Amino acid sequence: MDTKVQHDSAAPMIELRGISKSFGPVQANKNINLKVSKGSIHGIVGENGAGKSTLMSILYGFYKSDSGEIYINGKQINITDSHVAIEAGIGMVHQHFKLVENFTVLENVILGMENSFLINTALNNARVLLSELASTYSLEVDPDALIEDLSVGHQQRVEILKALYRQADILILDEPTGVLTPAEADHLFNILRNLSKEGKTIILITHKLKEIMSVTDTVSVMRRGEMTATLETSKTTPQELAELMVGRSVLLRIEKDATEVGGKSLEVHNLSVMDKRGVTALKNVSFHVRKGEILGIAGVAGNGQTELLEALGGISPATGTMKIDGEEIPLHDKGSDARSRREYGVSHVPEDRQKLGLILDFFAWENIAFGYHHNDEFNKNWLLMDNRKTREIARQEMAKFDIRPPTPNNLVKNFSGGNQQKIVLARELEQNPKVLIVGQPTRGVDIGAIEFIHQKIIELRNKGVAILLVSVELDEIFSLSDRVAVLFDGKIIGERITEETNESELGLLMAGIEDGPEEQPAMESVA
Amino acid sequence: MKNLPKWIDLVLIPAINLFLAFMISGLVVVYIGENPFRAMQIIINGSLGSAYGLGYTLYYATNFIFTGLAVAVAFHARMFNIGGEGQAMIGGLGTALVCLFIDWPHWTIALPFAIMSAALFGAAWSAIPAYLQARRGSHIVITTIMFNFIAYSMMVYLLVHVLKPKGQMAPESAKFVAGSNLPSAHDIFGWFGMAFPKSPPLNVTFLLAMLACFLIWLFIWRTRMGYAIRAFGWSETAAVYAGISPFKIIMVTMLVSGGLAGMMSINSVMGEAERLLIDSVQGAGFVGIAAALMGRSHPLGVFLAAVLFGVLYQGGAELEFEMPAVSREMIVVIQALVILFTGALENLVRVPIGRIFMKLNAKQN
Amino acid sequence: FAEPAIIFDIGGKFDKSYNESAWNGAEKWKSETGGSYREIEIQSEAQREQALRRLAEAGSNPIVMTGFSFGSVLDNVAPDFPDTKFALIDFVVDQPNVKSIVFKEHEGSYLVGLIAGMTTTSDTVGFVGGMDIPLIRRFGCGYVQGVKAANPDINVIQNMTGNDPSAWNDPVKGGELTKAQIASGADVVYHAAGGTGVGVLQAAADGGILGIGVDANQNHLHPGSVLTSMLKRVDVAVYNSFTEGMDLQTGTVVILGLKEDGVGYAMDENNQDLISAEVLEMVEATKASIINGDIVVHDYTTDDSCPAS
Amino acid sequence: MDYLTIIQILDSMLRLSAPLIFACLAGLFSERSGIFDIGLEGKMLASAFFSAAVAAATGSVWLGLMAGLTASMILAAIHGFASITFQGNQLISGVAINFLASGMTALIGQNWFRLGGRTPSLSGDGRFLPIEFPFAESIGKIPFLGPIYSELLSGHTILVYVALLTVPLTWWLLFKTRFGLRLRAVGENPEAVDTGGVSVSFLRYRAVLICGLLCGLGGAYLATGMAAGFIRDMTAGKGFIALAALIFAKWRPAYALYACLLFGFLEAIAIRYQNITIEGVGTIPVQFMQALPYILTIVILAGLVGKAIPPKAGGEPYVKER
Ligand SMILES: Nc1ncnc2c1ncn2[C@@H]1O[C@H](COP(=O)(O)OP(=O)(O)OP(=O)(O)O)[C@@H](O)[C@H]1O
Ligand SMILES: Nc1ncnc2c1ncn2[C@@H]1O[C@H](COP(=O)(O)OP(=O)(O)OP(=O)(O)O)[C@@H](O)[C@H]1O
Ligand SMILES: [Mg+2]
Ligand SMILES: [Mg+2]
Repeated sequence: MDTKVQHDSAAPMIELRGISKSFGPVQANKNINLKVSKGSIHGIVGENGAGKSTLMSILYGFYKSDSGEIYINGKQINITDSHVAIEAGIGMVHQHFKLVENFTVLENVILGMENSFLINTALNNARVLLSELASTYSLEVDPDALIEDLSVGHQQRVEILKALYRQADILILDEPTGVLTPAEADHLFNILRNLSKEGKTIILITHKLKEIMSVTDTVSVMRRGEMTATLETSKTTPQELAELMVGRSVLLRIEKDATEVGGKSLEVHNLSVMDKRGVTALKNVSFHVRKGEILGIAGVAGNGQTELLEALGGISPATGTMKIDGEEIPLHDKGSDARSRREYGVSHVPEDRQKLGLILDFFAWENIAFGYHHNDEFNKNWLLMDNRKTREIARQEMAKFDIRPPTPNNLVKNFSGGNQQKIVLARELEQNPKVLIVGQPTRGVDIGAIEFIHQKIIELRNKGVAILLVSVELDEIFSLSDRVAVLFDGKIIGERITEETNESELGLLMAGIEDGPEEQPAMESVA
Repeated sequence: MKNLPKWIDLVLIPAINLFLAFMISGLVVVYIGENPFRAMQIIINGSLGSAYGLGYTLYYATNFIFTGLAVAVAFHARMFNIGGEGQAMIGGLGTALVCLFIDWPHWTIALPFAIMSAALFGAAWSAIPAYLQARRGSHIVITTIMFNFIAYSMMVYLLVHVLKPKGQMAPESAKFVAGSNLPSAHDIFGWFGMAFPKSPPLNVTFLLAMLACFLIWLFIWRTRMGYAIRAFGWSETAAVYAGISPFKIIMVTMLVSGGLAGMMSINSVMGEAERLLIDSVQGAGFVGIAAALMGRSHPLGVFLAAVLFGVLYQGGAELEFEMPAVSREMIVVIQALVILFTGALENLVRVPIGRIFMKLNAKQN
Repeated sequence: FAEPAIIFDIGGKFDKSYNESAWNGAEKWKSETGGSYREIEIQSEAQREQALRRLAEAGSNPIVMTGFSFGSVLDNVAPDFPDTKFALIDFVVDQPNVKSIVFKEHEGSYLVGLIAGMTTTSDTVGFVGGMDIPLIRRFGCGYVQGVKAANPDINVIQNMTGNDPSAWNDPVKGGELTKAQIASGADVVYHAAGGTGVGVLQAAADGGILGIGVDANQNHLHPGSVLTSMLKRVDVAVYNSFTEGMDLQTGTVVILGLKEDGVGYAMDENNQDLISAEVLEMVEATKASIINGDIVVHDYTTDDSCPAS
Repeated sequence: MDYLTIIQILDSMLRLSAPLIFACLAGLFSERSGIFDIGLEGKMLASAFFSAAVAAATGSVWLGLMAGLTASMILAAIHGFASITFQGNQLISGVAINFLASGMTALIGQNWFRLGGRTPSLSGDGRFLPIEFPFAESIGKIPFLGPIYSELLSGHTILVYVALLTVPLTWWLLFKTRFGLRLRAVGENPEAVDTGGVSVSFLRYRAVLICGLLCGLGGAYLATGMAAGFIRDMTAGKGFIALAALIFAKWRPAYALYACLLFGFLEAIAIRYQNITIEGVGTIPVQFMQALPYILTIVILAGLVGKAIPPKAGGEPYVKER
């Protein structure tokens, strides 16, 4: 590990000059200049599709820039591929992890850096190094675990370990906290601070301005492929950054008026679910959501949120009872699939838009009917679907949800993540559901879009829909939900009225520290 | 690269690829000591230049359309049905049973029943692989390969021991009843007072094949089931999220696929041979794979690819006839090169063409 | 003067079987007379009729074709070309301008069976067929009858290669079948399996037993290891048809058996040490009996059954 | 079934499995790297032809083997060219290679030897001969274990032993070496390899060429080890059976061995027991016995083997920029 004197500010550690890159007709980066000094933490913010990931991938040699120069430590380097970047001491933690899922942690760490023909030595060396790093930076992770068995937080640690194993002096992190819980994120930032103290230069891409403010030294803003500003973090504010990004002022926290809550719309009793490995992932969970109410489900990822959503959405079998407006709906028999759930008026915005919510290779208009393709509005007659009408509906909904570009005849995979999320929301919210279940609605989405999505969810609540919101973002839970329940180890460990609780209390619950039994009646009293 | 105008994508690039394939084939022709240009001319003229040649070309194409559609439909649900060969063979059995034992008064009555029977038998032959895939996750590629071999054995048994008239030498069924004989192109043109040569086996099934192309297009792109099949093909997890049952999709898709393959026998068994032969499919199931892949699983593409293969079959036969040095293996080589260049190596042409086009575009702007 | 023509069946002219034999006959005619002929190897069922008509329209005469599968097609086509003469090998078509030529493969097979039966020391012999179709059963049945005539206690192991078209081109499987027969005690193996038979004879030679060739004289393939070959003179039939040319006697059925020298067994320098004078004598005597009708070899295809097994 | 018969069936199983093992492991390398290959059949066929042709012409089976390997690897390179460099459809490319090999071998064969695409029969040094183990004769007399040594293990051509050795070698290469680690990674997630600074294309080319090499060994074994010469289309679907075995084996070397041995065993049984008469039922049709291996395969697949999950990145070309 190299521990040079920090802030040796003669030449910037990283300098980009006039970087441009286009993908076919899309110009992702336009003439970008950037300097980052050694040992600093530099933040980059920008809307979805602004070109942040592209720029970093160019720095890392994953993409080749069309023009421009890169200087590392004052020396111009022609980064033709990632190999050159690694040699130059650059490490990158990608937005979408580049890990081999059925490999162990060790195998992933040494991949590409095995040093000899047989991998045994490398595995042993890596094992030693990993335990050293674990103690130096508290980056613990089981070296023999398979990636697919690790939580995303741990997977991310593996990515960081990979970079450190390669002795990176420069560490690029692309939206590292998008999938982390607040505690995990804090942990990560501590690690980053330690690394920067040791002289490592860090570039951090994030949508969360709070993180920028708390951890970075300097920050750049990207907009539509251009670098619009580079500022010292201490001399700017979240508001200013948000405006620079979006080009208008943004509400960082949604206004929400109290609404009249109605009767119980969604009731769940003793819901239990086995996960794919046959482990009980949800144990006798009971709760209800009233009309015009948002119940937030908080918790550290992996405590049963996914199973809860999939059970309610009719994707996976479950036991227990589920009632909509007092009518019991079947949970387990064959008819109780996702299709019948929709027919009962349950709309479901899934956690993972790419794996569940969308067919990436379908056009936007086809996705607008997805799951509702049996509905009359999308069909001409008993046999044929009505594509023209579906396209028209899609056009309207896309306009209403400000989806860019607003063209239904566009493959969904060509939309940015934020806009993909809006397509899912447009589809599910426009079905006039009785009950809406939402998982991580703003994961990886820029602040402009977050504002919009939050507004839409509140609007639906105000219309009297019962909403179940699952999110690992406490901010989101606090700004949207009326009540919040915390899932821990497959059980609801406590419920609070949002206005009567705070982050630290929820934080304790999320860590599994249970509250006294007297809380339960307090909740009933809201009714 | 993806924003090339349609005509470049659909016409120019395939044309150049085809040209390249023929160029290389030409070298092989030169290798065996013949004139490649004359060979080319014989292939084109022999297959498309006369009603006679066209009659054969389209007859072969009809076979490949059915087997190609069969593979294509399965592809949409991301399943690779290698079993077209066996399904078509068993479909032939279905056709034969209908045409052997019922004294049909007229082909118009026999045909619908034969179609149903052929499709039913073909579908039945794909049902077990489909079920095993849907319920047990047994890989459809293995099971359909195995079912091809089982079909061969079953056909030999049935023809030799059951369907063959006693004392007959050839392991084939008796001739079908006269009432089941389908009108050939010669007959059909005759009804309208037009002339068409008598020998080409092209028959009314070709119209059926075109209809099948249209119906499959409608099925895949216009019905809910087709929508569900495509969704499932792109992403099984998303399909489940949307309430689409994988079991239902796998079963329906494979039954349709097997049914289509089975219907090939309407053309070859009922339309041409008018009896069940021991190998009535003759590799059409495998050519169907190539046709589906080259046609990008789109019925129109499958149709065009099937006609292309028809051209190669018929043109190849003419070539063999006109050029004694050319053997039938030569035709197989040409087919291989056509598949390679138009199917697998298309980027060889697409990338440079795309670049040229982009440059031209940039200049214009 | 019209060119003669020949159409080969789907197996192709190099099938190591009757198509190849036919081709040899045509080539012999070509080299002897200096004449030329046209040929087509069909690749699909639909091409049977196409090839026939193409040749007839082009004025080829006579047109010879090999294989029973041409029967029904020729029945349709022949009336359309009354001036063309056709010769069909292996099947009978009743048309005035068709000469049908069929062989009594069972008689030839009987003789090689007899030789096998008299040669075996293990009292076990084998037969490898290509596919379980009547034609091949006819070979097998004649062979078994011959073996049993030598000694009714001899055990005949009969195997078929497979059911898909590769059954005729699978020397590996042919070899493996032969090895299994050897392991079961067979010391003479007769094949009627086209290209697969190459593997049969090879495995027999490698295994130190004797093989019996078919159709053409295959004794030279492994001198000293091929006991004899059952000759089916398709080559002669083709040669004669080409030679007769326009004088081809049509409207007739020619049945070529031992008597007509249409079938037989091969003796040459490669196998003369394998067959003793005593055996030869017996075989010749039997041949005479068959020719004069004292011995009737049962033809499997007449009733789809075999009296001996 | 007596003991010796069992030994003989197992002996036959080994011979019949060897080409499958080669082809199956060939497919394993290719598919583990993310390149699907249904052209195993074609590559084997090409190698079978060229090995036999060159062995016939030179009288040296080793030269023949070299030629066979070269031919098979050239086809593999074409497959790589189409599916790696030009990001073409791997299935189409595989189909084309099967057609190409089938046509070309017969065409060239006819042109060279005028034997209808057949090569002359090989003899002497022109073919691989069985290797008798030392003292096979005398050890064979030891009861029980003797026949295993003398009948089952001894008396195969060298390529059978090579095939058996290739299995642990493949395992070692795949799981113990840098190359194997990267190879497995590139089939699962090529981006992980790419961002690790390793060339995806080069890695895949190597995998595809190894695939060609092994197919070449399989083909050469068919023509110069099992048979003694080439006959057109003599691979008779073995490439497809190997593909089935590969899926059966879930892309793992040891399982691949078991799957191929199983297929070989079933075929050996079917060859041995074609004519079975069951008391009261009569003779079972030979066609049923011939279909039995395929039926049993399906039964075993459905009954014992769970879902086979192919390498994740398999079949898709690696495209960085859409
Ligand atoms: N591999 C690619 N091929 C084609 N276009 C791409 C590719 N990667 C990115 N793009 C396009 O380039 C533009 C910039 O994308 P990029 O991923 O850099 O944005 P980003 O700022 O990282 O957005 P986000 O915040 O959503 O991660 C987008 O329009 C995107 O669609
Ligand atoms: N509400 C439902 N929940 C689950 N499965 C259903 C439901 N409705 C229908 N199905 C299943 O779907 C089958 C019919 O599905 P299909 O894909 O044809 O769509 P459909 O909308 O029912 O068609 P149509 O409405 O035109 O009859 C039925 O036989 C039934 O098994
Ligand atoms: Mg990004
Ligand atoms: Mg319906």
